[in-house]
Formats: sequence, C-alpha cells, structure tokens
Amino acid sequence: MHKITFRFLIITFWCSVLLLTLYGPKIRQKDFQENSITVFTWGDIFDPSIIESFEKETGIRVHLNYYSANEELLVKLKATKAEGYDLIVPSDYAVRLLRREQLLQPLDKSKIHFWKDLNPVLLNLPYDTKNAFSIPFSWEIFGFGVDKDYFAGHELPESWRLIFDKNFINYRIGMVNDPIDATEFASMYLYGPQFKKANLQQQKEITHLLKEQHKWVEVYANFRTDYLLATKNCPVVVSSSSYIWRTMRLVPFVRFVIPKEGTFITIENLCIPKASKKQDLVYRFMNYLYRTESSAKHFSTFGFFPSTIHTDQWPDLDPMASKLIHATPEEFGHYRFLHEDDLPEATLRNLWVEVKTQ
Amino acid sequence: MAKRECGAVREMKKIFLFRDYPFAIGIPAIIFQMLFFYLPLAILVVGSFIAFGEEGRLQGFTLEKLLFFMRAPYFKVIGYSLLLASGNALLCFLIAYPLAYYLAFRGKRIKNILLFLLIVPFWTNFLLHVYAWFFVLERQGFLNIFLQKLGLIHEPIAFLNSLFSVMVMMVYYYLPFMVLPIYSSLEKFDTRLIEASYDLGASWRQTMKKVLLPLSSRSIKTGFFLVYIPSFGEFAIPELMGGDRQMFVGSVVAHYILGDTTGSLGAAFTLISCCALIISATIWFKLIDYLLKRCVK
Amino acid sequence: MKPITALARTANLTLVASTYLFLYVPLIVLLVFSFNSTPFPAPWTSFTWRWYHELFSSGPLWEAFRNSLIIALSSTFISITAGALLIFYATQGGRIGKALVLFYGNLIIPEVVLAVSLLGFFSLASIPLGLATLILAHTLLGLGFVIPLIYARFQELDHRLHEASLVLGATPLQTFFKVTLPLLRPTMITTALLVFIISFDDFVLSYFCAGSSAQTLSLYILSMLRSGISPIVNALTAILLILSSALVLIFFSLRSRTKLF
Amino acid sequence: MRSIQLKKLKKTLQGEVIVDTIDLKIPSGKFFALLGPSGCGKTTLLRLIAGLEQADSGQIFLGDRDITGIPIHERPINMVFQNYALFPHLTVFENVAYSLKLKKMPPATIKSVVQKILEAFNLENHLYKLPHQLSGGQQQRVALARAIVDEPEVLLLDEPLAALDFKLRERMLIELIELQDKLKTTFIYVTHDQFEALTVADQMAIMNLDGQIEQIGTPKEIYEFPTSSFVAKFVGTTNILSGSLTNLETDPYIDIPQLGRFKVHIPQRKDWMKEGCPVIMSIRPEKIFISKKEVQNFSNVLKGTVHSIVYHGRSTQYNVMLPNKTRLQVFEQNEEHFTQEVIDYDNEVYLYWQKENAVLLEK
Repeated sequence: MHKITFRFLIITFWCSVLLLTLYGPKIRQKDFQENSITVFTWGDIFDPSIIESFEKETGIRVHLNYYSANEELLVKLKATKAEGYDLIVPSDYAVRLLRREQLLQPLDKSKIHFWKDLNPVLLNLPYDTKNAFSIPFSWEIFGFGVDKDYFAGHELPESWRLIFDKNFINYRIGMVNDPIDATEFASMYLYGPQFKKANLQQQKEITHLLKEQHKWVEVYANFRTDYLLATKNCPVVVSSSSYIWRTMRLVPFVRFVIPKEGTFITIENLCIPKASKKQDLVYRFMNYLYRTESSAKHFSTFGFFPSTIHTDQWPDLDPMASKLIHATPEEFGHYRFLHEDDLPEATLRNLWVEVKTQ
Repeated sequence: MAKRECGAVREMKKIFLFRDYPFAIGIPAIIFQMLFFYLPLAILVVGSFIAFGEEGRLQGFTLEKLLFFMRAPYFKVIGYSLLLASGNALLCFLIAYPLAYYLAFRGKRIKNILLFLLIVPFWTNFLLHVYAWFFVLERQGFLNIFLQKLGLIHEPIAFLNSLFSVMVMMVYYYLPFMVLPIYSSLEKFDTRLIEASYDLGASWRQTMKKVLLPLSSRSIKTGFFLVYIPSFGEFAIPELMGGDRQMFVGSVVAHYILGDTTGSLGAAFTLISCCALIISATIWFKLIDYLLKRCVK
Repeated sequence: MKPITALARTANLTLVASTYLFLYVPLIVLLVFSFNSTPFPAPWTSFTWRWYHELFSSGPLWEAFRNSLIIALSSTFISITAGALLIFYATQGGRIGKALVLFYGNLIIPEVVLAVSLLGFFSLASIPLGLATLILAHTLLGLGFVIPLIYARFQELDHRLHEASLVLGATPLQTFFKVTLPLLRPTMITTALLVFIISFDDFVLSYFCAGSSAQTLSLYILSMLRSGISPIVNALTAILLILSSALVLIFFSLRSRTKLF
Repeated sequence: MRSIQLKKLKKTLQGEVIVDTIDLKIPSGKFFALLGPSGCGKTTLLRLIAGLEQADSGQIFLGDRDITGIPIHERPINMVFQNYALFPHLTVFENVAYSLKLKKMPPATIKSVVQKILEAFNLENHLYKLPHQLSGGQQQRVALARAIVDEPEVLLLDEPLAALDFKLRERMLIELIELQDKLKTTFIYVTHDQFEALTVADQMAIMNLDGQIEQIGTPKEIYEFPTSSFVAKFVGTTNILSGSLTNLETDPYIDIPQLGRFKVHIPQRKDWMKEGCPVIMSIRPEKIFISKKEVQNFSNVLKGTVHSIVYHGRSTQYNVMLPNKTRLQVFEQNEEHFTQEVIDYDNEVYLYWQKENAVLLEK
C-alpha cells in the first residue's frame, strides 16, 4: 500500500516536472531579452544586410524565424496563441484569417513615419479595409517565367493558355504546388477574371483541367520554379514575379509574362501579434525597413515590389518593374486576390490529391 | 501514540529511501515515453474518431474523417506508397547484400576504410544529399555532361523529377540501414561454415543459398524493415526529387496536417495508413520467412 | 573443392565499386563545385573561396547551426541520462524487461506519425513550440536507440560484478558509478554519438515541431533548397562532411561492441 | 572475530523451498565447509549470509548482532565468487584497493596495504595488469586478496576453485588453509566436492537436496560416523547392507536375509533402535579386508566371488558379488610392503571387517 502510494507520488512528481519545463517559456514570458524582437517571417523577405545594419544602428537584436507557407504561420500562431513573436509578415488573406482569430493588435499609426509614402492602391483593401492591423510591405503578382530562347520564332500567347491549353502545349511546365492557387488559376482560364466561387459542375471542370495539366507538369513547387527555368528544365513556369526578377538578373533568356486575362496579386503585410509587448522596438524596426535604401535593397535582393512609390533613386529598376510599381488603380484592378472566396479547404485538398493521383 | 507515529515515519523512510529510490530516479525514461509518445499517439487515434464543432467544441463520436478517405485516390496513394517502400527495400537489399558480403568476408585490410566511407554520408544531413543529387541529375548536371562527353547521348536526358530520381535518392538514403545489420550478422559468421559447405561439394551459388542467406535471415528482416517502414512514410524525397507529381502517404499526411483546418483529417489518414503499414509489413514478414525457408529446401 | 568462381568474384567487386561510386560521386561533384565561381550548376568557370566566405559570414545559418547543436546535445544528454538511470533501476532489481518493449515503438512508428501526433499533442495542451519541444521530440527519437542498445549491453554484463562490489562494501550508488557505468561507458559513448547525429540531421520532427525560437540547420537548408540553388550549400556540405567524418572516426576508434543495429 | 548463527532461516524461490528452516552455528575463526550436491541451496545459503538474498523468515546473527535486515554493503562479510567476478575495467591494484578506497583510506596507506597483500600472494609483478591478462590461478589469488584486504570478519567462498585444474586446485587448497590459519577469519567454504571439503574444513555441514542440514561435525566425524544414509552415501563411497537389528541388550547383531548374521557395535543407544527394527549397515570399502585365505581376529566375515577389478594406482577396487546377488566394493591399498596374494576375476574370496568399522543407520 505504502509502496503504491509512493510510486504514484513519484510518477506525479516527474510528470509535473516535465510539463513545467515545457510550459516554462510560457510562464516566464519571453521578455527576458529586453532589447530584442522576434520576427516570424518568410525565408527570403528581409535582406540580412538590412537586419545587420539595423542592429548596428539601434542596438536592438532581431531574432528571425522562418516559415514557408501562410498555413504554417497560422498553425503555429494559433498553437502559441500568438505569443513569442513581435512581428509577422502574413499575406493578404492570412491577415483576414488572423484578424478573424483575433491574433493581431491594432496599429498605432502615429508611430509610423512612412504612411504617406505608401502606394495608395495597396491601402484599404478588402482584407483589412482601414489598414487597422496591417501595413503592406511588399507585393508580387503571379505570371509566367518564360524561356525566350525556346519561344524564339514561336508564338508566345500572353495568356493562361501557356499552362492550360492542351492544343498549344508541347513542353514541360513548372506549376504551383497549392490547390488553392491552382484552382483559382484554372478558374481564371476557364471562366475569366470575374469568376465566382465554383459550383459543383465547375469544380468538376476545374479538376478535369488540372488533371489534364498533370501530364505536362514537370514539377509542382511553390519555390524553386525559377531554378527550373534557369536550368532549362522547363520553358514555362508559373511563378510569382519576385522569383522571376531574381532570375532575370542572373540569366538573360528569362522574361516575365503577365496573362492578359488578369492575374493574382499577393501582398505581404507587416502585423504585430496580439501578445507582443515590444511595440516601440517593432515600430522602430518598421520605420527602418521602409527607408528608401532598405526597400531598394529589398527589391534588388529578392525581387519583391515595394509598397512605397518613391523609387527615383533606385539603382537597378527596369522599365517593366517601374511600370508595375507605379500601376494606376485601373491597371491594378486587373489583379485579383487569392483566397477571397475559397471552397472548403478539405474539398480543395482532396481535389489536389485527386489531380496528382491518376 | 507519538511513538507509533514515529514508527510509521521510520517505516516510510525505510520504504522510500532504501527500497524505492531507484524507482524514483529510474522511472523518468518510462514516464517520458508514456507522456510524450503513447499519450500523443492515443490522442491522435482518439482524435480521428471525434467530431469537433465550431470553436473546437466536442460533438461526439464520428467515422466521418475515416470515411473521407474511403475514395479511390487515397487507396492509390497507399498502394503507391507500398510499392515505393517495397521497391526501395528490395533495391536496397539487392545492392546491400553483395556489399555486406564483401565487407564481411573479402574486405580484409580496407574493410574499416570501406565501413567508414559507408557511414560518413549516412551521418550528414540528408537534405544535402538531395542537393548533391540535383547537381548530378540536372539537365546540365554532371551525369548528362559525362554521358554527352562519352557520346552516348546527344540531347540531355531529364533525370530529375521522375520516379528514377526519387528511387535514386531513396536508395541512397536508406542503403546503410540495410547494409549495416546484414554486415554485422555476416561478420560474426564462422567462415569455416562456408569452407565446410565447399568441402561438401556445394557450389558458390548453393552455399550462398543454403548457408549464407538462411543464416543471415534475421538481419535481412531487420534491414528490410528498417528501410521499409520509414520509406513508407517518406514525403520529403518525393517532393524534392520527384517534383511532387505523385503523392505518397507521407505527402498526403503533410498536405492535410499543415492545412489550416484539415489537421484532424491528416491525423485520421495517418491512422489509416498506419493500419496499411502494419498489415503490409506483416505480409512481407511472412513472405520473407517463406522465401528464405524455400531457399534451404 | 569449388571456391567462389572468378566470375562471381569480379561481379561482387564491380558491384561494390559501383556502390561506392554511387555513394560518393554526388558528394565529390558537390565539393568540387563549391569552389566554382558561377552560382548556377553550370560548367566549371573559375576557382573561388567566395562561397566559404559567405557561409562563414551568414548569421542566420550559424544561428540555426547553434540551435541544432543545442538540440542535439540536450536530447543526447537527456536520453542517455534517462537511459542510465533506468539501468540503475534495473540494477536495483527493477524489472524493466517488459517496459523495454515500450521503447521499440519509437523506431517502428514512422517519424511523420510521431511528428504529427506530437504536434497535435502540443497544440491541444497549448504547449508553446520552441527549443524545448524540439528537444523533447528528439529525445524521444534518442530513447528509441539508447534504451534498447544500452539495456542489451547491460544484460551481457556479469551481474556478479555488481554483487561483488556490494559485498566489498560499496553502496548501490557507488557500485553504479564505479562498476556498472564504467563497464557501459563504451556503449554509452557510441550510442550518444549515434543519437547526436540522428538529432542533428533530423528533418521531419523539426519540420513539424519547430517553434518560434528554433530554426534548425535542417530547416535552414530546406529553405535554402527551396529558394533555389546556392553554392553556399555546397560549402556547407563540405564543412559538415568533415565534421561527421570526425565523429565517425571517434565512433570507430572506440571499437566498442555496440553495433549500429 | 564473531561467530555466525542462523536461526530458523528459510528461503523459497518461485514457490520452491531452497533453504528449509536451517539452524546452524558457525564457530568464529574456523574454516567451515558447507558440502552438498549441486542444486541443494548451499549457494543460496551463502548469499543469504552475504545479504545478496533476503530470507523469507528466520534470522542471521553475527556474534550477538542481528544482521538479517542490514544491507549488503554494511555487513563485515566478504565473498569470493565462483568465477572470481574481478572488475574487468580495473587493474589488479585497483581491484584489490576497491574496498579500501570505499572506506576513504589515505592513498598512501592503500598503496602500502595493497602492495603488501599482493606480495603475499606473489602478485607483485602484475600490479597494473587487467584481470583478463592473468592466468586462472592468478585471477583466483587476486579475488582472494581483494576479499580479505579490508579484513572482513567472515569470508564466504562460493566454490572458488571450481574453474581450476586439479593440480592447481590442490595447491590452492593448501594456500587457503594456510591463509585461514594466519588470518583467523571465519571462512565459510561452499563446495559440492567432498575432497575439497574434507581437506580444508575444521568443521563441516552437509546439506541435502531438500535444503536441510543433515549433519554437522568435523570431517572425521562426518566421514567415519555418518548419521544418515544420505551423508554416508554422499561423503565418500560406501557399501550399504540392510537387515534387522537383533539381540540389542546383550550382544547386538544384524540379521541380513540370505547372508547371515553380523556382529555390530553400538557406541550409543539411539531412540529408534528397537529389537528387530529394520536397519542399514554402512561399511566403507577401505575398511574391508579381502583375502582368499581364512584369517582370524576379525569380527565378521562374508564370502563372495570377484566380479570385477579396477586398478586406481594407489589402490585397487574389487567388486565382489555376494550370494544374495548384491555387490560390495572393497578398496585395497597397493602398498606392496609385503608380497600380496594375487586375486583374480571369479576368485572365491573372504571379506572381513571389524564390527567397530560398520555404522548402523536408521532405515
């Protein structure tokens, strides 16, 4: 009897020790490092040199942690109840979801010095109508990276046909690896820019189209597609503009094609998670990021279009990029947001498995 | 009264300090295992049968999540995974056995160097191997250049993003898991048995079949399952080397688990595929036993 | 007498040679191109140390490296200590033979499943993801190796040595530290090396269970792979190959009876 | 030096009685041997004394101190194991110094003590060797040195010579006796080899397969006057004849069917001895004189035919077939001081013995 009681006590003791260790960081909070912020971000959005110079200038330490999908960000932020991070960089639709989960804190615009420099077409968009929680940081559009050499002497339609038209395609392509993006691309091709949420019949058509496309897809990937282009694995890849701009600087035969039917835009935004208590440091960091030289560097390293319009002194701004950055609201109206009116996620993911399993 | 209490305290001390302190300090490993291995697994299993409503409220028992996967594509996914894992294990075995044989019986002086060379890649990050194979299998990669220089081919071949490249990487990664167990069983092996077999007039092939294979059968099974089980759940290699054109069990799990709202579906599929894995592993186990027994007859 | 035929011998040798070619060609190609000045896997242009310089000056990479090191060291330490303590319990008459079966699961269950169940558990118990959770996950992986391997060696030990020590007047604890542990030491070191390297290289568990403050080397490499080819990775491969060769050398020089499997 | 006393000691393992209610007093400073067939529980008894096993009931006293519940390492008792159990990771020196280091002796003292004892055991040249580099006899001596270096009150030896060859064993036995003489430590020596036990012991006890003590006494007492047929048969070889006891009061004799009457000697009347009760007579083979001729001066005589002869070197063994078809063993010393008569197969012989040399046992 004694023995059993004691053993029970011992087991309880160890269980509590183990769990306490795990909850430790949560109980202790993370402000043990006063002069530092933790930024949860995409692997390739902040140039290390900018961070370094910021740290040198202000003495604030920046801890960078990376995710590779908005979904990853959402899962982790929900799991931690937004604790442990001081700044995150969600895409447009992720901002909407994070707002719905109430994981963001409202911004104090008085501390933001660059508001006037922001491109007005990027403000007050449906995912955050008054920009109360998010500031656009950079953006990119989807389009095609195309091998100019391959299409020399061929017709090159500036259209979604480049990846969907079975009568035209006789080459391998690199396709996005995301059911949501893929179905929206297919909808754009099938039903034009004004398409609505797909009904059952349309879902079938979309699935059919994507299944057919599978035959000439070399790689499904959200990353690395520019690399396929550069190594001449595929003459056409679906990609966001940033990758193509990066690649264009390295290999001469690449060009970016925007489908004339319309295309999709992704805006990366800066947001402060609800649990962060280091607002002051975060605002200082933000203000630093939006300096002209920082955003220029950002564009030249990663190829993301900046959300500010003062690009006069930028070193390597090509005409096409310049035109895109200074888009009129009308031109901007050609862009659609992804994830505006998604089908249920399970349905989409199931569709994607069906497409790839034939 | 006071005296009796004293006795009780002493008794407690005696039990605790002299008899049970080994238990107290020895048990953490088991607690750790129960708490962080079996409990999460149990939650995973139970979670596959529970429906959650809005805001994560419990709604009771459901088979819906399991039934969600009762569709042709998922059976195919499991089927492909079984093929991939079996193919990988077989290929590994075919490459590993001669290698282990050489290491154990013929390596002699360079044996240790060869073993060393076998383990070094195994002990480096596997993503780096993926990366290395990019370099080789690339359209402009080493292999294509090499073959073109030899004049064997004129146009570069697309090795990457195919079943071929997936298999290459799978075998590359899992080979040591097969070689090492077989090697260590062959190494312990009494070479006199082989000589005896030759003395009795058996040919090399007969000796192989009737002496070596059956006697190393245990380690063959160990190696087979060390390769088979993890390659069944593999998702990184097909994604990185195969362009993710074909989904396998691991990729489907990751596909659902990392989704925003489909986490528990991923858990349910994990459960289903585990069942498939257990059943197929049992079948393989019996089959290997049977084949090895037939060898002897 | 009919020894192995010459044909079979040659076939065997050829197979072995080509296997090693298969193992090393990619690595050698990679190493050579880590000195190539063109970033894309283009033909050789000219020699450069540039990528090594970039590697050593890359802050996030070394932070990830440090994290991986912390995780690998802690999980190795925890799993080895827990294993040793369990063995101590066994020396004191604890019957852990049956409990041993519990630990086989860690190797049998695919890593993805373990990772998924752990992630579910963490989010259900709202345990913050981070270094601690990663260490925990890797410790589980480690225990799967440590306990069966050490226990197997422990059973091979002559239990009379333990008794002899007690009879000579050593307390159970003294006996453990003066007799049992020294006898198990070679096995413990090799197992520790194994667990360390497995944790250091682990990708799947880190992929699912990494939290805000824990970017491991594997995850960093993955992000590098995804954002295109960078010769820095070649340079990194070279460095890591040297490191793991050193570890394997230690492993070999111990000549312990621990088999990898 | 204190004595060891066992009181009603009992031990069962998995429902099987290993040590059955043993009462035993082992005098201090003596060489005590515990002899019994394999599997009789003598090792378990030793382990109980050492503390390696816990008794189910009963007590163990060291002098007048009850040590039953005291942990092993606190008992001033050391043990030499059957396979020596030398620590393979420690050198000879470290092995021997092990218990001294535990007692936190100053290193200098340890060094001199260990060196002295290793010299006494002729091991001074092997100080820094590891156990596996030594021969069996050397390992044995290291084990002994290790066990006595901290001067225990009692030394337990669990078949310590079992792994040695015959010659070496004989030499080690002598060494052990000398060692015990010098140290005056109580030695408890467990063996299944009667030769070893009879050689070394001042006192010995015989255990039977049921885990009970059959007889305690000096080797001579045990050999010459066994009190049970188990002891008589287990220690040495003997001839057993059964019959009934008659004429108790005046001139007792044993009546054996088909063989006749033989005179017996009853030094002390036992309770079970009743007129006409069945009885066993045990005669050691070497106590019987064999001859083809009739000889006087012996109390008893028996006739038989030589069935087989086995030559042992220092003695010859004759197996003689008796009229009732039982066989009797006879040992004859081959001293050859005088010309001996030649006895051959199938010869008719007379077997003589003195009545004092036959022991009567309860049937």
